[in-house]
Amino acid sequence: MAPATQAPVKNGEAPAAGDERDPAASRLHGFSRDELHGLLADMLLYRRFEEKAEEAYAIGKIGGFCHLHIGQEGLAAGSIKPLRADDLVITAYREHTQAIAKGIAPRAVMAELYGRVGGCSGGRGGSMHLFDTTVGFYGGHGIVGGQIPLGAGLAWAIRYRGGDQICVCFMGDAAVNQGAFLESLNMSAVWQLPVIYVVENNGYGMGTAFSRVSVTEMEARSGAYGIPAHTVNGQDVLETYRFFEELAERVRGGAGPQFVNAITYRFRGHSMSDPVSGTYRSKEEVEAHVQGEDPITILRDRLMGAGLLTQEELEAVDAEARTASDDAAEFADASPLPDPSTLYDHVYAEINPHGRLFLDGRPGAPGSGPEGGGRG
Amino acid sequence: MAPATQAPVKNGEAPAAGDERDPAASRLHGFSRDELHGLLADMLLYRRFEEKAEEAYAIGKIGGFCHLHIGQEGLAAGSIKPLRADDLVITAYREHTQAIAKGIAPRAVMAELYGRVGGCSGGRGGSMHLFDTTVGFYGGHGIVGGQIPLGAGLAWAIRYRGGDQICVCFMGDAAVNQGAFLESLNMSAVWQLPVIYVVENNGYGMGTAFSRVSVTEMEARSGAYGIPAHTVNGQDVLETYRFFEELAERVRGGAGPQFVNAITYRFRGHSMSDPVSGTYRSKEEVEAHVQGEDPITILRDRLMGAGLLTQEELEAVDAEARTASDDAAEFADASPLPDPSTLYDHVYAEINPHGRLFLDGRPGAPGSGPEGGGRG
Amino acid sequence: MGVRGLRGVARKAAAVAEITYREALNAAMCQEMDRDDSVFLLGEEVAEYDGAYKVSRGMLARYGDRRVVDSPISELGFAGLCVGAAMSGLRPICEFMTFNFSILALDQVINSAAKMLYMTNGQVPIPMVFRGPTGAALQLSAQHSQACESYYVHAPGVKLVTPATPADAKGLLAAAIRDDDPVAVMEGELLYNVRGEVPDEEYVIPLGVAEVKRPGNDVSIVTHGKMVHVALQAARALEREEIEAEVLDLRSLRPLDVDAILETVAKTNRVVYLEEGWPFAGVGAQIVSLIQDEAFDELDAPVLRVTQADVPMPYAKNLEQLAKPGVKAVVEACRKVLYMEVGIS
Amino acid sequence: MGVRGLRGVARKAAAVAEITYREALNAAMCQEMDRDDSVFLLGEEVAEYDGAYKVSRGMLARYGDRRVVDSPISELGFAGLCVGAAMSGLRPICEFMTFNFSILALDQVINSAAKMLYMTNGQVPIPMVFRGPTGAALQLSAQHSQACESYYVHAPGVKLVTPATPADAKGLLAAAIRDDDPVAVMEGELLYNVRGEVPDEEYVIPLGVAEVKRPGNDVSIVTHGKMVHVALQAARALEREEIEAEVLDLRSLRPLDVDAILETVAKTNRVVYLEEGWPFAGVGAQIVSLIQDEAFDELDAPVLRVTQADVPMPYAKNLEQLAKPGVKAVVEACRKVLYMEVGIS
Ligand SMILES: Cc1ncc(C[n+]2csc(CCOP(=O)(O)OP(=O)(O)O)c2C)c(N)n1
Ligand SMILES: Cc1ncc(C[n+]2csc(CCOP(=O)(O)OP(=O)(O)O)c2C)c(N)n1
Ligand SMILES: [Mg+2]
Ligand SMILES: [Mg+2]
Repeated sequence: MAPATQAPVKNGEAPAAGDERDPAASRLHGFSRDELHGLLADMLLYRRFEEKAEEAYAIGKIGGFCHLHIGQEGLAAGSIKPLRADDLVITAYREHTQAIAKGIAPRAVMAELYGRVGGCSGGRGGSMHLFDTTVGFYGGHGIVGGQIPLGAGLAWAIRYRGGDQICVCFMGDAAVNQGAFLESLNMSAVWQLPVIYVVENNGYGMGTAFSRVSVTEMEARSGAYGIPAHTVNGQDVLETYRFFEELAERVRGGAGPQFVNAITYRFRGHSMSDPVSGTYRSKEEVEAHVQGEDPITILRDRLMGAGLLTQEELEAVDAEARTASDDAAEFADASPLPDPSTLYDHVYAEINPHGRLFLDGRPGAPGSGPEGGGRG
Repeated sequence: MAPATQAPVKNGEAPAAGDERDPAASRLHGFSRDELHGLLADMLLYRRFEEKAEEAYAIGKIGGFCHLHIGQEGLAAGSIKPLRADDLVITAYREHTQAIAKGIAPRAVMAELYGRVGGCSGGRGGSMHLFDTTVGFYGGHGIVGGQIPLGAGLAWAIRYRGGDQICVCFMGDAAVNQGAFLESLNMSAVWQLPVIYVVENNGYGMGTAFSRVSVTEMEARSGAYGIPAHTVNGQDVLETYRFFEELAERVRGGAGPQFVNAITYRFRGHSMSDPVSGTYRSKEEVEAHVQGEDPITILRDRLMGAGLLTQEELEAVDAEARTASDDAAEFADASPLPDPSTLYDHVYAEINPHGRLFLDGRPGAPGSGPEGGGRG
Repeated sequence: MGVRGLRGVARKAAAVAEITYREALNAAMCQEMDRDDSVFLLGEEVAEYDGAYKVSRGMLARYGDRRVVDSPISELGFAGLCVGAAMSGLRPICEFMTFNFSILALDQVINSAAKMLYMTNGQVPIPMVFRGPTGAALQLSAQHSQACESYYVHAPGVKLVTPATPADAKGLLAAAIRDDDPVAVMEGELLYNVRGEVPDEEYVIPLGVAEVKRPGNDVSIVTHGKMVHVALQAARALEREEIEAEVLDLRSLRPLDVDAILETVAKTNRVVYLEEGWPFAGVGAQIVSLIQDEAFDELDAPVLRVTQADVPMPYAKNLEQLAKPGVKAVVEACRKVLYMEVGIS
Repeated sequence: MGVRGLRGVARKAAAVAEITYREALNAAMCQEMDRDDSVFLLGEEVAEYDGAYKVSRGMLARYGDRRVVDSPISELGFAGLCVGAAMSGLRPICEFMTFNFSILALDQVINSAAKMLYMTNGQVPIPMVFRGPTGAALQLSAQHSQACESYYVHAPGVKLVTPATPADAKGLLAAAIRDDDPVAVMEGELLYNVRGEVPDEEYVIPLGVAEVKRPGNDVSIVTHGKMVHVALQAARALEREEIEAEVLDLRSLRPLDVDAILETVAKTNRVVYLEEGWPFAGVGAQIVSLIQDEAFDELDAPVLRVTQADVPMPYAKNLEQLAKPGVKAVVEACRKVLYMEVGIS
């Protein structure tokens, strides 16, 4: 059985409020009230942002595949927020909130979903290929497992240059069945690369429960290469944050590659065309998770229980998240489509002065794009 | 350190003759005198056969890559001889002796090395691609790791048909770093296929010690998929035989996929163009193994020590092996080169009556082969 | 459509029904699984989920999980497993969710499936099918929008068919399953909902037989797969200018119906090759090479090619439209080989 | 050789030495590693073993194991790791022991390296090299004898060069390392021992500049890589019949020196394309397509192609020789485009 299905929260059960509240009141788990409100605001932003994207998709403003992270926001905030600005993140195609967490403006993410020039990939990448290297976000990759060797390579480059950054490489639970996983983890171990591989274990690869494609638990998958495995409850943003904070520093200090099984759950369908429940998981299962495992609700309740959040404050934070999401959508809508004359831009970095790079009868100079297809 | 380098014999140290001799004299480890002589004859045949191939290569009768198994014969005999005739074997490119062990005539193997029609692959496969499906030998594959999914597929077919055969899939120690290893072992575990994956752990992939490309021991590699790992001393043919005999029956009985780390050592260079020792292993290391870990010497000494083999008998067995090898070489030499008119045969099983299958301006009918190359 | 016929080889079926391309593929698989227990379907999401694109709907229920099998996301591994099963005589249908992902599996396609029969001297045929959609759908961006024909057709040993209509989908997939060689069946996500008449009963179209999907005397649009529909649209547009374009659907790229190509060249003397993929060493390049080699004197103009723009597929709607080979480009190419002024209509 | 010159772009070097192709590759890597710390070499056996074909001899000692790195046998993984390192600005040289094995890595080549710059809107260039031998050596059989150009050149985003001589090996590999795009450098196992004059000092040949390796007026043999030597042999054989063949070595397939192709077509009006790979959708198909499109009226005969026979490479010596494109086939093709009787010499 996939961990997320049977027992979504494996460890890190929320301790009673009394245990976790600092002696110095108005702190929880060592987080200040501002920090706690910040994490709540982050997650609410991710949630509202994606709900907005969902709306935009429904009315055709966003096309293609669109994989929502809703339900998994605790992991995005908890694993990325503790990182340094110059640490690197690379991930798969369910990455809107991770991109925002690492520092890409919601406007630039939304505009990318809209396929507009204001998007962080200029409208050419779309939902699955968000990039902004200035904030250390290296995409956004669509081939399941394809980002794993790339993540090893980013970590390689850090080590090669003698830097003290780390690379966090996310993947879905289904990606561990790709050969790239073995090859990358093994090389990372042999070369002791500063990389944390994080499985966002939402229990399913599309419609397939992890337990149907693995006889072992996720934690068993990294030992073959001598890489330590950790499990964290991704629905508990505070636990997740502390966990990654500590692990990142250990890796920064030379602890070598790490493997994290982050338990989470996807509240929506695999992509916009997949129903939320049906063939592979029951309505009840989804409902139970939405009720009991919503990372936002969990944090909200704890804050309120600890007297660190009022209803008014919550509403204000939420209103801000909605405003930012609306603003992102407005920005995206107003951003123009890419200039057709740029069709041939950025295929190559160097437009070589010799020979022809493009073999469709066009010399490849910007502005020479065809009207509907090339010519061999 | 690679197991084979540091401690070539991990377990199964030969017990004193007294321990292993059956109460009913003239038996050892439960093997009858005839069986023991048979195993000795098998290994000597493999050895003399490959020495003959070495000679033939030196004088240009054999071309291309030629990877000798010399030093690893204990494993070939010990793992394949206990199998049933209808069990399936698939392996990599260092497979001459495995092919003979499974039942391909030395003549047909040698003729294949010579590239002659009498070869088991009609001269088209060569050293790396020996095949004879009538004896259950499914090759002979040149892409490191390429045979692992194929082996899973053979086992799949057995299960699909409800048969009680098993498939033994061999690979080198370096092959476990290929993604195909993960994918195949995982699928085998999920579908409980009747397959034994055997690593011929000779400590090196070409010039690279296993310890330089893995931080874990070989035994650690299969647990990720819930597949039991076993270690066997491949230089001890009797131990190896008994081990595989038992394991094969367990798998036949439904025990599911197994992983065997068979410790062995290659006495020759990686291929004919690689010196026996030099950059990656010292002369002393090789010498120590040749002296102390030769599977043939080990069996000979035990038999002699147990009074089950005389010098004359040994010489007779060896003479037979040499005769068979000479005979194989003579057969190969006398076998004609493939008919040039067959160049286009066997690219497709069905020569479709419609359209053109071959795009070099030749309709693909046998006999229409070009003189040096095709035409687009 | 169907004007040129099947050279009398296909079984003529009486009853037809209008079904979708998706249903036709399903029907072909069921037809073959009913008659041969050695046929099974394996791939990601093919069983419990009914296929990512619902092509295998109902098949798990009908055939059980022995024959309709969900695999892990392990393209190299499960493609290789299918090749291995085929080595021992089974007839796997290996579904790639899309052929984009099959690039991960290409080593098993080329080094195992394509070369096996040859290097075993005929001992080990690989009677299997690789199938799934190829090429672009709508705004799926660079990594999910690749036409993969070139990768599958370059190496001898694999056959490749590209059904464009529901009838062809049923007939060609059935033939591919029966074929003793590895056959890639490249479908189209955008074709799955296309409806058309398909024979109800057993239906098999031999591989290697092209079909004139529309006759014409003035110019030949030769194409394959999804682009057949673009070609037909272009032909209708040209009709308004009184240009009669012939649309030849190759249907099978290996084997290739060279006679049909030469026939249409001889008829119109002017050819446009239309394909979804990139130009460099694309299928069209080979067709041009073939025509200039075997019908050099029949040509009144160079063969023009219409392809995807030689760029990775962009996400933005407008750029994607520009990058895809469209009706306008085909019409202009046709006008050009007719030495007419271009860019008016 | 070198008649056509480099259009004045390459740095003219004074001192030359006769060295092997292998040494020239080594010299190029050292030249670039000396000037740029971001360049490193990674692959199987490249360090302690000095390379499977000894191309990196001495480099571990010279640069240490930070920059000359032995990798596990994990083609997909280490190719991807190199792409990842390039994403962050390093300049990896990723050695494939041979390109045959790189089919396992093709997903990272195409879906990561080739498409990255485009889908990041120019943010993430991939300044790296994939290199190693391509094509057949001697009797290595089906899985070890494949010419891989088509797989690398089809997708836009990767460049591809195929040095045929030691000087080209040094100059083109150096240029490839300096280039900001992913460049595949396809060498030849049978070329490594070829000797030739190579400039001692810094030497870079710009990508996209073909070279006339032998001038001639009667017929053009256009080719690339190892086949340049077969073409030159054929030209010498033709000389005995008083036929002057021009041998144009493309050197770079992407970018492609179209001007040089059109020049030689205009000069001789008769072309044979010679390549080591298979015909279907091979490089030659594209060249034919290009010539017929852009020089339709210059041709006095169809462009003929000489390729590997359209079969997997057989092991047996005689079959292998038949399958490989050879001098005799080139000579016959040249005679044929000259409309001379074929099969006499
Ligand atoms: C190589 C490859 N195979 C198949 C797909 C199609 N596909 C996209 S996402 C997906 C499921 C992945 O599941 P998981 O890794 O668990 O991530 P999640 O979607 O749950 O975040 C599949 C099969 C793909 N994109 N790439
Ligand atoms: C995919 C692939 N990469 C590289 C090679 C070249 N190569 C052939 S054998 C070999 C070493 C394999 O070592 P191992 O698996 O330990 O087997 P052994 O040779 O020791 O029997 C290498 C690198 C290959 N054939 N295939
Ligand atoms: Mg998942
Ligand atoms: Mg080994």
